[in-house]
Amino acid sequence: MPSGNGNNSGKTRRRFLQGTAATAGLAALAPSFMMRPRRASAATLDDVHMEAAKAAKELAAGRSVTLTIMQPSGSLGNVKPVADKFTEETGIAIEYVEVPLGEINQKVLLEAVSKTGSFDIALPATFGIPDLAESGILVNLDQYAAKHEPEDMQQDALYATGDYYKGNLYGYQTDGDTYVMFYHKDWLENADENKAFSDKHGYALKVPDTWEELDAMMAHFHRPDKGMYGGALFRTQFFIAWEWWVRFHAKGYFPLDDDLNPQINNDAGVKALEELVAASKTLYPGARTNGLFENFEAFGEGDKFCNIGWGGTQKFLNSDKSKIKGRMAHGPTPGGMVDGKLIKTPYFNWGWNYVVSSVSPEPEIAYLFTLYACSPAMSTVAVRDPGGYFDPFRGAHYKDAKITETYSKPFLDAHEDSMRNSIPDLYLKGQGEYFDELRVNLTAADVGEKSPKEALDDTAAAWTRITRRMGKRSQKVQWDFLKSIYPAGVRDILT
Amino acid sequence: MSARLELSDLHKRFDSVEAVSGLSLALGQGEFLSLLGPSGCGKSTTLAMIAGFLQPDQGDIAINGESQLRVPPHKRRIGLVFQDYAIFSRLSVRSNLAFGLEAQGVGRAERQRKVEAMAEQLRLGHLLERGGHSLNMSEMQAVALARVLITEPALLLLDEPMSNLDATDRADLRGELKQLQKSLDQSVLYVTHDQVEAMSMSDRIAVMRDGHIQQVGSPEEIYRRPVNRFVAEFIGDPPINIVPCWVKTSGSEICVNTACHNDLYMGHGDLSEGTHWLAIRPHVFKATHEASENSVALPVRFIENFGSEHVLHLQYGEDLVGVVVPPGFAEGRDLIHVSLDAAGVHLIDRTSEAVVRRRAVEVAA
Amino acid sequence: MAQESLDATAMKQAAPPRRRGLPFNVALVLPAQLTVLAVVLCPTLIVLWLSITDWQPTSGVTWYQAEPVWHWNFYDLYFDDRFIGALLRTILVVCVCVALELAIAIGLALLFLEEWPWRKLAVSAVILPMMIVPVDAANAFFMLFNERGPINHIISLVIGEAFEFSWLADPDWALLPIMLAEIWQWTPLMFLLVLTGLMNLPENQIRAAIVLGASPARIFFRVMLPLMAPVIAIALLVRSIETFKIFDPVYILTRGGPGAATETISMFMYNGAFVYFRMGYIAAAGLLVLIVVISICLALSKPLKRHHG
Amino acid sequence: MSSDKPWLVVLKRSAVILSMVIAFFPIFWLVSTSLKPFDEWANWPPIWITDRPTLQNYRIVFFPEAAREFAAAQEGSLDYKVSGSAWKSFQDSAIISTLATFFSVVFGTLAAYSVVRFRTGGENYPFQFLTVRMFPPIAVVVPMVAMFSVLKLSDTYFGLILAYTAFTLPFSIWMIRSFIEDVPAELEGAAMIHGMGQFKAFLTVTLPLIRGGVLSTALFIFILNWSEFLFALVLTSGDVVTITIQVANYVSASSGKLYGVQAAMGSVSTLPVILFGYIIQRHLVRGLTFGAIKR
Repeated sequence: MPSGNGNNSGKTRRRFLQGTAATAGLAALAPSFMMRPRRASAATLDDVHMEAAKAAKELAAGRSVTLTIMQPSGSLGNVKPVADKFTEETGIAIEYVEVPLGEINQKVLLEAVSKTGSFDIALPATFGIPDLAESGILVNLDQYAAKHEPEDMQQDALYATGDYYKGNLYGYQTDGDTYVMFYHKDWLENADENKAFSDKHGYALKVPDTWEELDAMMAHFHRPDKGMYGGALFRTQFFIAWEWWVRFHAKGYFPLDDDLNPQINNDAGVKALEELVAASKTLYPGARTNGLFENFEAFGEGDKFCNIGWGGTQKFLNSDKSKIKGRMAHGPTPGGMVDGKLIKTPYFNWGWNYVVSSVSPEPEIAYLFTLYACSPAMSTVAVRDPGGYFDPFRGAHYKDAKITETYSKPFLDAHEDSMRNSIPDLYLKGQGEYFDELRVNLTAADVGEKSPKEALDDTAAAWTRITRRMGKRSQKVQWDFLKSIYPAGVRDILT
Repeated sequence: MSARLELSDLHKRFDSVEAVSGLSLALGQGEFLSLLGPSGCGKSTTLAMIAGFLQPDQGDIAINGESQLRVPPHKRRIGLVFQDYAIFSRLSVRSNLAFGLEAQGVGRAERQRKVEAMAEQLRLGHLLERGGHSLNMSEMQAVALARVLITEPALLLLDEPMSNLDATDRADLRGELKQLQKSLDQSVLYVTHDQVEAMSMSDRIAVMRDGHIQQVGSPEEIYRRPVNRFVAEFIGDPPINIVPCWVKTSGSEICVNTACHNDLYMGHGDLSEGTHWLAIRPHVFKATHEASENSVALPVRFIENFGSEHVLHLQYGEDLVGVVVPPGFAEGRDLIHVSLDAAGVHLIDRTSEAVVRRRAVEVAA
Repeated sequence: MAQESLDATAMKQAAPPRRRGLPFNVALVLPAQLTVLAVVLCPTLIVLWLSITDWQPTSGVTWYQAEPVWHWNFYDLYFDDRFIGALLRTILVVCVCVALELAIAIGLALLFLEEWPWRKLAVSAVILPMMIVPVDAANAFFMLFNERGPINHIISLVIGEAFEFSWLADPDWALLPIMLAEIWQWTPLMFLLVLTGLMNLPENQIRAAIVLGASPARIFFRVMLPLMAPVIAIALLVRSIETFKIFDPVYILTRGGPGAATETISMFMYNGAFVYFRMGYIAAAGLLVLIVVISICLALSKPLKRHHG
Repeated sequence: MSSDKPWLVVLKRSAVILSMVIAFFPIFWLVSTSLKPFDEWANWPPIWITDRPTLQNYRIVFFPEAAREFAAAQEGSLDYKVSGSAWKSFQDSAIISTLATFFSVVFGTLAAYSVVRFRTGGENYPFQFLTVRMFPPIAVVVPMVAMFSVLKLSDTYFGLILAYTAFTLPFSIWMIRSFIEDVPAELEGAAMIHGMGQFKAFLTVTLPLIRGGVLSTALFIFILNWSEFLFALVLTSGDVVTITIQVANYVSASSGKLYGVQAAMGSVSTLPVILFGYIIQRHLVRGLTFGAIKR
């Protein structure tokens, strides 16, 4: 694949086909995926919402249909405006069930056991889709997509990697939750600082390209005695793995090899962890204990050089509550030099995804709603809600005036760039177990209970056990698939 | 070692009830004094004040002449046996006995020796290893007694110690207790409502009622010369007979008629004319089969058999009176002739209920 | 039938109850018995089955079709540090909480034993914590131990510099707020039990000890405490059982985190079953816990039996 | 017993006051937080008593419109966002708790009567019920989820009512048993001599005598049901929402919780429990020790 094509990551399916051709091991999987019926849909991206509403209205004709959406509490602002429009156009009523946002994946999975039919549509976090798909609670959307989805629906989405599992469509990404970096622009542009820094390191201050540069800059600015801190990166257990994930990928490795043996404890992994632990010394005092809210509030004080976060972080920092509003530079997460080439590995680590319950009596109508809600026109309405969770994930969103006002243009540029090239989370069955194991061990290394090598060896051993328990053959099918849909520029470099 | 106790003008009030009012009493060294009265008369309150659980509102408690009001209970050198014995139910008998010594800091060997000796003395040896909760009442009583005696108290307070025992145990214990007290020369304040216990063991008895001491005296005195109707009625078994009488006076000489006996001359005394009471012990009636000069024939209503003696209940005017006779005396008879010796009766003032003091006694003509 | 049951003891000794009467008394216990069977026995049987399978909803099969793995769940549990850790941690929490609850309760009860003005009202005030919905109580403690909460504020005021420690995020300290919440909420119960026991003590035994010259400490340890033994045994038993099940405060305060630093057995099983959805594995853990708890309880239930007998 | 030294009295009184302060403090904080405006929830230093008391948090709990207004006003604070009314959770909790209490007490009374007067099942039979309470609920929750999925009881009133009834039966049986034991069987005997059937004698003679006890048991069990969390957490998935679930729902993202709203919900939801708790204060000890310790 030619690199530099910004629209790559959207062309998931096409890329997968190419990947399939290249990977003999996938031959067994390929047919079911490739033999999908040709699209029958006449809808285009621009009118998909109208077509979806029309189709839903026809399906529900003469009946009183109600759809229930299970959503993380707090996302009503994103969902309701769209749902109201849907109801208006189709006469299909929509009801909501809210669950705490940390628990929605569990609740959806529990439905696979209890089959209460308490929802038709759910909004789980994307990384849980493999588990949900395997549990049988998700409807394989391929047949409906073939019928209703316009040709370029998924290509237009900047990140659709998480929508597929083992080559089948299970949901629509509706939230652009990629990691973005925040920098203190005044400090970056300060002439004295620039001089001092370049004298020492041989290059000027800038939005860093690599983690080495970022670590150097954080160390440079970290002067606690003067009330200046290098960074506000996360060090709580819940967040710590994400930063390491980026640092590790930036060193040029996949977390697993083709045989699903963990590579995380190789030299690069250990180095990445050592650097992460070293960087902990240049963070503000609350880093080890502060969660998201405290984190962006802390960065909002304006006395820290950099921060990491999502769209929500920017919404706060760009509000009047923040002292650093308008004084920020943004960039994707730093990358690394692999074989003399710069590799950037922005990371998509959360994000809400519309899925359809297999217990739903109206799976097709439910699907049509998700299609409707994720259409460019409607998703713009959803993302517009200033208090909501949904961050931009389609090109159209970045052109919307209201959205631009909320996030600011510089941020959106960095965000869009990141979205297009984001590496995925470990979308395997048991993702939670793999990641929790990683989190616990990284924290242990960060607080000095284990050496980085020990921590990663322990993680790798646990991963091997988890893989065995999950069924290695099944996991390999998905891993091969997942690797094939890594952003092309990244996939080619990683080993 | 044994002590004197003086109570002077003690008062204790609970809410609206004056439990003890103006109680004064002295207990000599080595004396066995019973505080006798019906339940609720204030004797337990008095005891609690002596022991130090209650602070009197007024008055003083002195042991060997020293006021105890500011002395905490355990420093008063008092031994106290509770009505329910208060055996430490979770401790063995041995530990119960040793408890006081332990608290006083007596050494282990000494403790051991004293416990064995005390157990020997009260014949408790076989109980020593038993748990406090496993004892029967008389065993508890003995252990409770041993438990206080072992600390050699200056004053022993016994609070109805026999009320939970059955009759034979009581009879046995009365003798033993008295003997023990004598041999130890122990000062004892014995609180009871049972006149038999008080009469049989005490050197002196203090009869108490409604917070007041009614009379203090030797058992003999209390029995022979009760000061008022209450004491007369409370002491004596079978109980004293109280019948109405009509008093005529000439000067200070008193002449009494009852429903059945007339012209009983009671000697000199202060009493108004009119209706008063006569208190007559059942022994004072003289019962005969034949009529005599000043006897009256009274119909027999029923007979109580006490084995060694019988009590005849005879119709006496509107009342029934009890008369003690030998067994078999009234066998098959409807009428018994009864005469009355005025010297043996007590004349009770109807208004004050006090026994009228008579200066000289003349036998009725 | 009727005549026989007039006197319970007579009834007990009565020769085989007449057939006609038997169904009636059995019918009376039937609704209760059936409910218990439905909600306890059936699940227990299911647990037996699940514990030998590796049922995971993520494998897409229903539970009765799950693949048996026989003893392997138990084998894995034996080597599962997290399970063993949770078990030991739970025992620690039970020991610490119950012991402290008892100690504080005894102290408080002694304070409240004497009569003083407003005593009854004060008792009512002190037992307020046990009246609170546990989830709400846990929430209150979450706020108290927040890094910006009043506990840190008080500490700041005492030490004279800003103290913003995140209790719940620190693996070494996160268990403390949980235990404090538990102790705060349930000491009142222990207090009521002990107070009831103390007030029902035979007063004369204490007076006897006083007159015999025993010091307050001696009276307490030699006389009162032994007398309180059955009450304390019951209190300890009841509280230990309840504390062993501790879930609400852990869930609200930390969810067992950070890592597994505050994972009690209930939290471990919740996480295993409803976060990782390792149902078979957790069923096996549940079975082990059931066996342990029931055998301990049967051994310890004697005091209850004695009191009722 | 003996008169204390003054300093000792002062010490004792201080200890009592301290214990009362500790008992009240978390509740004070809950109520105080529930009255704070948004920007004071996580203030540093924390605000002990707000100068600007507001009922906004309570409005957010009960009125979805207020919640949405609030969310809209807090631009940029995506984590502080709620919707939906807590009314439903009060309604659901009331229905479930009441019915479960009713069944538990009725079944418990019948069983207790049978156990006391007929010695049904022998000496050890009642202990069988007690073991139910010793079960860690979490150990039966997994199979219950499995069972409920087959019986279609997940996320229904009936499912929770069944679970609550079973798990409170030990309390109702043992408590009511201890109340019945306090009433001499001879009283029923007297009624039976007049030709009354035994069960009728129980209903007309004994039951009225232990009415207070049964009522206390009912309130006690209602409190347990109202406060229950684990079963509700696992056996519901959105259709049925109990108050404890609602409280836990006011949690947002990884960052934190909606302190003020949560405090408001907490204060309101715990009120009935406090009220009932004090009504049956006399019987709390008996209840929590399965009738073993009576007053």
